Amino acid sequence: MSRHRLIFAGAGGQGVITAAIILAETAVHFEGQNAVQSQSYGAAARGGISRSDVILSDAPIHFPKVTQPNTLICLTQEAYNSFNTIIRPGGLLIADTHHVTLQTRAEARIFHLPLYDTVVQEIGNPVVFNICLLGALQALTGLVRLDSLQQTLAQRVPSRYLEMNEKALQLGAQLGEQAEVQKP
Amino acid sequence: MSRHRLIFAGAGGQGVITAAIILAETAVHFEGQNAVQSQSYGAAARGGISRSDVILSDAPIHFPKVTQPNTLICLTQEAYNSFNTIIRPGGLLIADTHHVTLQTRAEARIFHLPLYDTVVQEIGNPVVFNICLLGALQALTGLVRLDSLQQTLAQRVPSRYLEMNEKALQLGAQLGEQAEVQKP
Amino acid sequence: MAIDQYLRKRFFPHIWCAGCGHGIVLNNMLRAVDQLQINQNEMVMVSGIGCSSRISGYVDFHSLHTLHGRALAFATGVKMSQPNLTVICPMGDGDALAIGGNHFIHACRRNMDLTAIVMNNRIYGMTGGQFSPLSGTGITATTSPQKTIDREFDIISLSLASGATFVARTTAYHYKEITNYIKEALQHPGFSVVEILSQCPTHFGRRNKQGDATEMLQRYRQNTTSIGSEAKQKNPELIERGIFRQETAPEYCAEYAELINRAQQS
Amino acid sequence: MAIDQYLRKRFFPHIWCAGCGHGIVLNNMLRAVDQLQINQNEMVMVSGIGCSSRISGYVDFHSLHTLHGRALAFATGVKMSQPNLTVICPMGDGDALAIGGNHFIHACRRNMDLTAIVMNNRIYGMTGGQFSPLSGTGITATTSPQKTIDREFDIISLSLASGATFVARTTAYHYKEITNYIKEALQHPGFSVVEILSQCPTHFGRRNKQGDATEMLQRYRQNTTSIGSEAKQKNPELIERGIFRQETAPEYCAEYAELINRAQQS
Amino acid sequence: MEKPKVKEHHIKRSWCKGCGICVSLCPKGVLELNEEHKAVPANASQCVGCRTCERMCPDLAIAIELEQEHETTD
Amino acid sequence: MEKPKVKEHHIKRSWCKGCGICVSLCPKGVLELNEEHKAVPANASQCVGCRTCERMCPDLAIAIELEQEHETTD
Amino acid sequence: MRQRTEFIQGNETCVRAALYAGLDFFAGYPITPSSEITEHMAAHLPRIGGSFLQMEDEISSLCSIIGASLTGHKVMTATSGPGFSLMQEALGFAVMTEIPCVIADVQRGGPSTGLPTHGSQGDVYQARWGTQGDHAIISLTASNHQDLFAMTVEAFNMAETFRTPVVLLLDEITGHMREPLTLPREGEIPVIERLRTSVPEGVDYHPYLPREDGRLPMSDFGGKHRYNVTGLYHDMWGFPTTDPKVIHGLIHHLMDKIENHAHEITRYREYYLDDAHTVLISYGCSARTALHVVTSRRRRGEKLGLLEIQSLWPFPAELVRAKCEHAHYILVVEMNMGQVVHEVKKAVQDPERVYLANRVDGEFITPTDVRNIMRLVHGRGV
Amino acid sequence: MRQRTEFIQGNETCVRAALYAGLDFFAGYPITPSSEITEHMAAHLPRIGGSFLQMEDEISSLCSIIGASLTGHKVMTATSGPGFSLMQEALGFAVMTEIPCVIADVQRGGPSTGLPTHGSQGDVYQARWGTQGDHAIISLTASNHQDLFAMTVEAFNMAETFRTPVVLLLDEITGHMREPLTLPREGEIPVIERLRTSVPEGVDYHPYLPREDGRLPMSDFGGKHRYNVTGLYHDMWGFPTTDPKVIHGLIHHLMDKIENHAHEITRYREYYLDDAHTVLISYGCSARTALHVVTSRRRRGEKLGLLEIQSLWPFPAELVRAKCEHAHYILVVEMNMGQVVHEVKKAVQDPERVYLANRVDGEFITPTDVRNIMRLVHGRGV
Ligand SMILES: Cc1ncc(C[n+]2csc(CCOP(=O)(O)OP(=O)(O)O)c2C)c(N)n1
Ligand SMILES: Cc1ncc(C[n+]2csc(CCOP(=O)(O)OP(=O)(O)O)c2C)c(N)n1
Ligand code: SF4
Ligand code: SF4
Ligand code: SF4
Ligand code: SF4
Ligand code: SF4
Ligand code: SF4
Ligand SMILES: [Mg+2]
Ligand SMILES: [Mg+2]
Repeated sequence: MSRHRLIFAGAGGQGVITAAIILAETAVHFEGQNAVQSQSYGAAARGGISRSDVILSDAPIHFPKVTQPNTLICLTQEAYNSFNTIIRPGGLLIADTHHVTLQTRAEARIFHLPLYDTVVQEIGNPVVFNICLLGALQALTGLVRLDSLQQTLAQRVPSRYLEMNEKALQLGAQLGEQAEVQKP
Repeated sequence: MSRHRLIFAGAGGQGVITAAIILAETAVHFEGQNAVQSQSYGAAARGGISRSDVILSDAPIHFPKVTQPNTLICLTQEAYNSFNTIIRPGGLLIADTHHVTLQTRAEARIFHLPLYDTVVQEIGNPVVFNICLLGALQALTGLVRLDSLQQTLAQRVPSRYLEMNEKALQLGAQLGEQAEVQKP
Repeated sequence: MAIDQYLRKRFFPHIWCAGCGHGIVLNNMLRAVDQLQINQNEMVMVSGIGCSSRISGYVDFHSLHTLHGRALAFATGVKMSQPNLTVICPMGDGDALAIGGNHFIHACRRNMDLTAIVMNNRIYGMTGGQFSPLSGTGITATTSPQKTIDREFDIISLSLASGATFVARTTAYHYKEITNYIKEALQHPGFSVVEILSQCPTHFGRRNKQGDATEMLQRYRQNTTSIGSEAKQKNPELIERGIFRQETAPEYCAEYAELINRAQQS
Repeated sequence: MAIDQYLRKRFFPHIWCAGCGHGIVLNNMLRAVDQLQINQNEMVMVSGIGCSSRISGYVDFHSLHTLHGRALAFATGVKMSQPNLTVICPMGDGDALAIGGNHFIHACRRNMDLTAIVMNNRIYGMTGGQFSPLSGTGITATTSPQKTIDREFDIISLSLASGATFVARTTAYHYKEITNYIKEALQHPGFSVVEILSQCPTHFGRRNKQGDATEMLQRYRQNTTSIGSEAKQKNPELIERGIFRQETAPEYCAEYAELINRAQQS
Repeated sequence: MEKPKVKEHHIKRSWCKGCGICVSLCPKGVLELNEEHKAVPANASQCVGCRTCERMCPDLAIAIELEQEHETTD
Repeated sequence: MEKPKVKEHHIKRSWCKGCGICVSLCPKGVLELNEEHKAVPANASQCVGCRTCERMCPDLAIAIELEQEHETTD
Repeated sequence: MRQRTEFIQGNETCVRAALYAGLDFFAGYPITPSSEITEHMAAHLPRIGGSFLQMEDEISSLCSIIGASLTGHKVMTATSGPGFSLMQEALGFAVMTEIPCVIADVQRGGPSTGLPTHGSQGDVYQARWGTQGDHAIISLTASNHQDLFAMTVEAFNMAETFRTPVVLLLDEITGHMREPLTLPREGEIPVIERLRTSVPEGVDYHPYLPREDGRLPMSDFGGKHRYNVTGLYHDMWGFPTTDPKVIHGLIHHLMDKIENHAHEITRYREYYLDDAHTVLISYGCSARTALHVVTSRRRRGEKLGLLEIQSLWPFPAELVRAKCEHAHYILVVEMNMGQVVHEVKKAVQDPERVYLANRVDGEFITPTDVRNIMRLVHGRGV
Repeated sequence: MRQRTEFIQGNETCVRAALYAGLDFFAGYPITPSSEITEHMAAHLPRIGGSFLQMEDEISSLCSIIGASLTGHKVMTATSGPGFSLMQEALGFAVMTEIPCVIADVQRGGPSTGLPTHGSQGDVYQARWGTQGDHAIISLTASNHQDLFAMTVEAFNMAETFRTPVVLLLDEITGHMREPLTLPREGEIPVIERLRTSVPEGVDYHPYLPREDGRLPMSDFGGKHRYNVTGLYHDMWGFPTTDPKVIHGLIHHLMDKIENHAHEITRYREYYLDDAHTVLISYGCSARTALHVVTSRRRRGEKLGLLEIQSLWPFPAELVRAKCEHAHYILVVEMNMGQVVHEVKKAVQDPERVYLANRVDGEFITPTDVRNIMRLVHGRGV
């Protein structure tokens, strides 16, 4: 039985929850996997950390929350500070260079990627920051295939924005492929 | 242990409930008796039979409703028709001649009194019909003293109406004293 | 009698007190239905709780006797789900504007084709004569032995301000107006309000020394006048009777039908 | 800052979104309190539930954060039991006029000395952007993907018709008016309503292509005008700002004090 | 319009509650309450068929039948 | 009334959410958003002390301090 | 001085007792069969300078008294089933914000509009579970005017002691019935006043920090301490929080402050229980019928006893277990389809001993009804 | 054709299922965490020509769907705790008038406003007892989307079969969670249509006269039979009555039509119960945690089993008793201060075997929480 647990954490408006849904949906629709996605809400719909949990598996998933992620994605400093300690030993951490400054920590494989800056630079629209992240995640984990993610995007994204999204995905994938584990 | 159970039955507006309350209150306030008074309401506050139950006793009274009255008072035909069968054998029935036509029945001591007609004739105001009834009831049962009833009236009735009420009480008492059991 | 066919005669005599204005409203409301020749199978009466609300038990329509204050909420569901039905909601002043005030203003706002008849006796009749938001100040009721200090609503102004598209007022004395306004209201394609001042001799009349039913009816004759009449100009205290608004505006069910069209086309 | 003393600073930054008009209301409301030099121990803020209602957590008054729609009902108890307190009730449009509509009109009718501030963003902000009874027709919201067909209330007309004795309207753009009208309202001895159009860029603005907070504020500048202005005559679509009514009428607590006198004398 | 001929005053005794409204409001003094407090057409011949009594009866107890019945329209 | 001298723009960085309202509505273009999306008085010297920014900030993040502080009355 | 004896309805008794307990703020909306409470309040309160409000509905009635309680007053509202249903949301608010208040529900026949003018005891479970979410509640009842007076005073006392809403569960029968009531003298029944904080002005006051004895001193709105009150989970200052530890603490506090003091709250009367083979358990109006049966049968020497429960919630399970230990039969007498009977079954060993004698047709349960069931019951086992 | 698999929230699953069941009228008022139900209804209903209403509050939402049900439509509303409290009066009306409707309560942390965005299972007893007076109720729940779909369809089916409101008790966790849902094909889950009277026009129709099988055929408002509907006690034509015999009959009918068919209503899932020494009992979201524990422990050979209850009311006491007969320990897993655990204790022999594993701090109950309690429990007895 294979099982992979992820936490996507960032701030409202960064699209972390959408990214989580796209990943899980891709796994279900195009790769015959099972998936559960959930999210936690703050006191109000606004402000605070935005967090989404995803579990991918080839077996039934009962408990839907992630307590120790295999993969942790942090798109803000606050998210990083809150969650970087709960990552599973040997797990994967992806953090954005623009938003997150790393503290010393050894137990995880850490990738500190310039996702945001690259998107802003190459595409000029931070709205696809989360899609870029998905590209990198794909490259680093291979949890789903890149073309499956593309298919999901094709279904969800209005055609006039599709190109931009695909570009962001590719950019992310490249960043992921070229990435090197951060030396703490 | 002495215990006397009464049902006052008539129509809304005849003051049967007030009469019941005055009797019970008199017993409590001026004769050291125990009393419970209750009433039943129809579907709405209006129309239908108006009924009040009174129990007088020298001991505690737990069950407050009357199922078999020692004394039944009927001021309308409908009330008479509904209740005349539940009277306790050997009990007392007081019915008003103006409103009630008797059917043949033997088990009770029946007094068919011209309470209403007397009030209208002598006082000219049917509003004290119920007080007249109390006078008759007093005379026929002696459950409370006449002067106790007068004291209650003095407390409850605005002074400008007191005389009329006292007169009605006296009229009733006279009717009661002179009354003869109805031959069925 | 012309209106016998609309009555559930086995429940007569009805439970209302002698001289209660609500009976006059029933009497003349049915004449409106009769004159419009509405099929009884297509008439639904929805009422709340109160003396006034008991009216639904006496009419041979589909009848829905609901919860205190909620008649218009139930009626909204009936009408929205079957817009071909004619839905009429008789309500007490407390029912419509104390506990039910919110549904009332929202029904006005939505402009769904319902007809609300407010039988305004300025008192809670059913529960034994407590004051209502229509009593106004200086009134004696079981909950105001020292007379009321609560100001009253003006049902007409409130209906107008909340968006009702047909608004009229008359009294139990003006029986022809009752029939006429209800006829207009039933035909009006939108939310209509007809306020009918209706005497409660038992509670309002008795405690406020207004005499018997006839005297209370006479008072309606004396205290009211037609909208914009000369009498009103001379005596601004007079309460106006008449149709205050009769306007067409988009009706809710019709708008929703178009929304369905839009949704199905897109 | 002059208003710092009225803030519970430990809860800042507040939970409202960037550019939310509710913050502007808070900002300029506190200036009214400051200018009137009301003792904070005598100020009570009572709110319901909604983004707007969260305001009560940020002010250093006695603060009561209650149930959705019920702020005025709670406030009525606070004021009636301790008439010397100054009671202010900030409310959302849904809070005040969807679920809370009945308490709103009855508070207007009673004319108890409370100040209601309706922070009208024409949307249910807190629950994620469903339309409200103030949205009006043609609006996109999460519950109206095909655009709304529900007509809107006019808060001013409704307040006037229900009996409020002080009624004013302004917008988040017109910050001086916010302070001035709230000042007037707080000083008014009776029930006062101040409607403040307040932008919700997150839900209303975004879904209805109204741009960011600044653009929405500019819109308030363009779409509104002072009561009875020339501009209004030329363009009747403009929304009027200003004081619509400022009248004295018997205040409820004062009337009740007299009722007590009467009762104790009799 | 000529004065319609009144054929009959139908008064449902069991429905009438004796409120007296019809008695007071009849323009011709046609009606009275009997000793049982029920309305009766004491002076039936005076009736002009105006139907005020019929329309103002809160108990729907009165129906006026005219010689040739025509629909009321008001 | 002579132009008041502005002593300082107090902007609470942690309260500012970068909505840009102050930037857009300042009549003198005094304010800008920095790269962290926080308002800063980029052209402080242009400020005329009108307090629009202070009063329009939804986050209560701005306070304008004048040389001689006098009460605003509006 | 001879004590005054009044001959009044139960509803008026409740009003007199509330005034005795120090009530000076009432808001309500009329509904049969509770309207007399509202009416007598309207008559009495102005005379003592207290406040009476007739609100637009039951929701606002309860909300407004909660507001008035916060300024330091003793408050109450009264209603019946349909209105009690409407009050459930605000009842939960009072629980969560720990604001003392008393809600009288004069029960009538349900469900729904049901039987407005007839007696019933159908709202017992609603009083416990009507509002959403976990919570504890105190609910008192009584079967005669003298006890009703005492229980009403107790309701106010417990509301103050535990900072909680208390539901006074009356019924149409006792509410409308008249019987003698001897008015207690001042001081005869202890009256507990609000516990106010002694924290001086300027010092941090914690409205939601229990003292060691579990009580939470209050500070009046309008007084020297400004704090926040919210129906959201909140910290000790009353400000909203989503901190799991604080939440855990608050919900346990809300339950424990009542459930752990159940023995202090328990109120009952017992009749002939010492050697009873058959124990009747009853409460409110139906306890009158039960007592009638028990006293009349005792005269014939039958070993019958009655446990009359006056504190329905928290349910006095230990009391019931103890009193029923030696009973061969336990007969719960109530006017509903069986509510307290379930609690009794949970409370006792061998729930098979527990039977229900009820009546649900709008008529008051009679001694004959009870005797008939008893005959059946005894027929089985004996 | 391959069946469609959707990856959607539980709230949307509920909407899809309702439409599958034939719903075409919805009215609601937004509230977290149920708003997505309302929002998806707003999107879907116009497309199929159905009606969507956003009402002014929860009270009118429920009232309006009851009105729409009377004209012959399948109807629903959705809310969460505070709104569910407000619906209690109208819920009782639907019970009394026997009008089919479905009410979804997506539970959040209570009491009061509580924790709007956090999961809880605190409204179980409220669903049973929230409205005034005696009554019976059907309440269903589910722990995963596939079952949620089925239970939603069942809710509509049971509403029609028993002419009653059905409460669908969801929770924030399953409502907001996304997981795969295989959309059932048409006909795959049976859909029960309204039973309409065959009485011809002009012949006396009795809306409240049960057939021999206990069912009551309906006639649509606007159709050929005109009758009366009232929340007062009523006779077989729907007209108010105070006749004790009729009242007695009606209240018994209202209870019996549901309680006596409890076995038909009972829905559950069982996992490894055959030889389980420790039986976990759970429902809704927390059953996911329980199942996680059971499956992982089974792999280690521990004799754990799970009984997942899907029909909470009427409570399947017999089922629970039967399934727990041989259990040494029974552990009820729920996210409240203990509600279903009380019913389990009533149901089983030796209630001392029954323990509670709960969590009430706003966080989802974890397998570790359950295992910790289990360790304690086993420590005691073993
Ligand atoms: C929720 C609820 N609250 C209160 C009542 C009690 N109640 C029944 S009718 C009524 C008021 C009746 O007054 P109105 O609506 O003016 O009608 P009327 O009897 O005067 O015609 C009240 C308060 C109720 N049935 N339900
Ligand atoms: C009884 C109840 N129903 C519904 C809700 C959900 N709810 C919370 S706030 C709100 C509406 C918020 O809109 P508004 O009042 O306009 O305030 P805003 O957030 O826009 O400032 C709703 C529907 C609730 N908390 N309680
Ligand atoms: S109490 Fe008043 S409103 Fe009710 S029936 Fe009698 S007269 Fe009519
Ligand atoms: S959602 Fe709208 S109303 Fe709520 S804080 Fe954000 S901008 Fe303001
Ligand atoms: S108006 Fe009707 S009820 Fe009144 S007396 Fe005349 S017939 Fe009788
Ligand atoms: S019809 Fe006219 S004239 Fe004839 S009895 Fe009636 S009211 Fe009198
Ligand atoms: S208005 Fe306030 S929050 Fe917005 S950018 Fe300026 S300082 Fe920041
Ligand atoms: S005070 Fe006026 S001029 Fe100065 S920065 Fe603020 S808005 Fe600009
Ligand atoms: Mg009325
Ligand atoms: Mg809003």
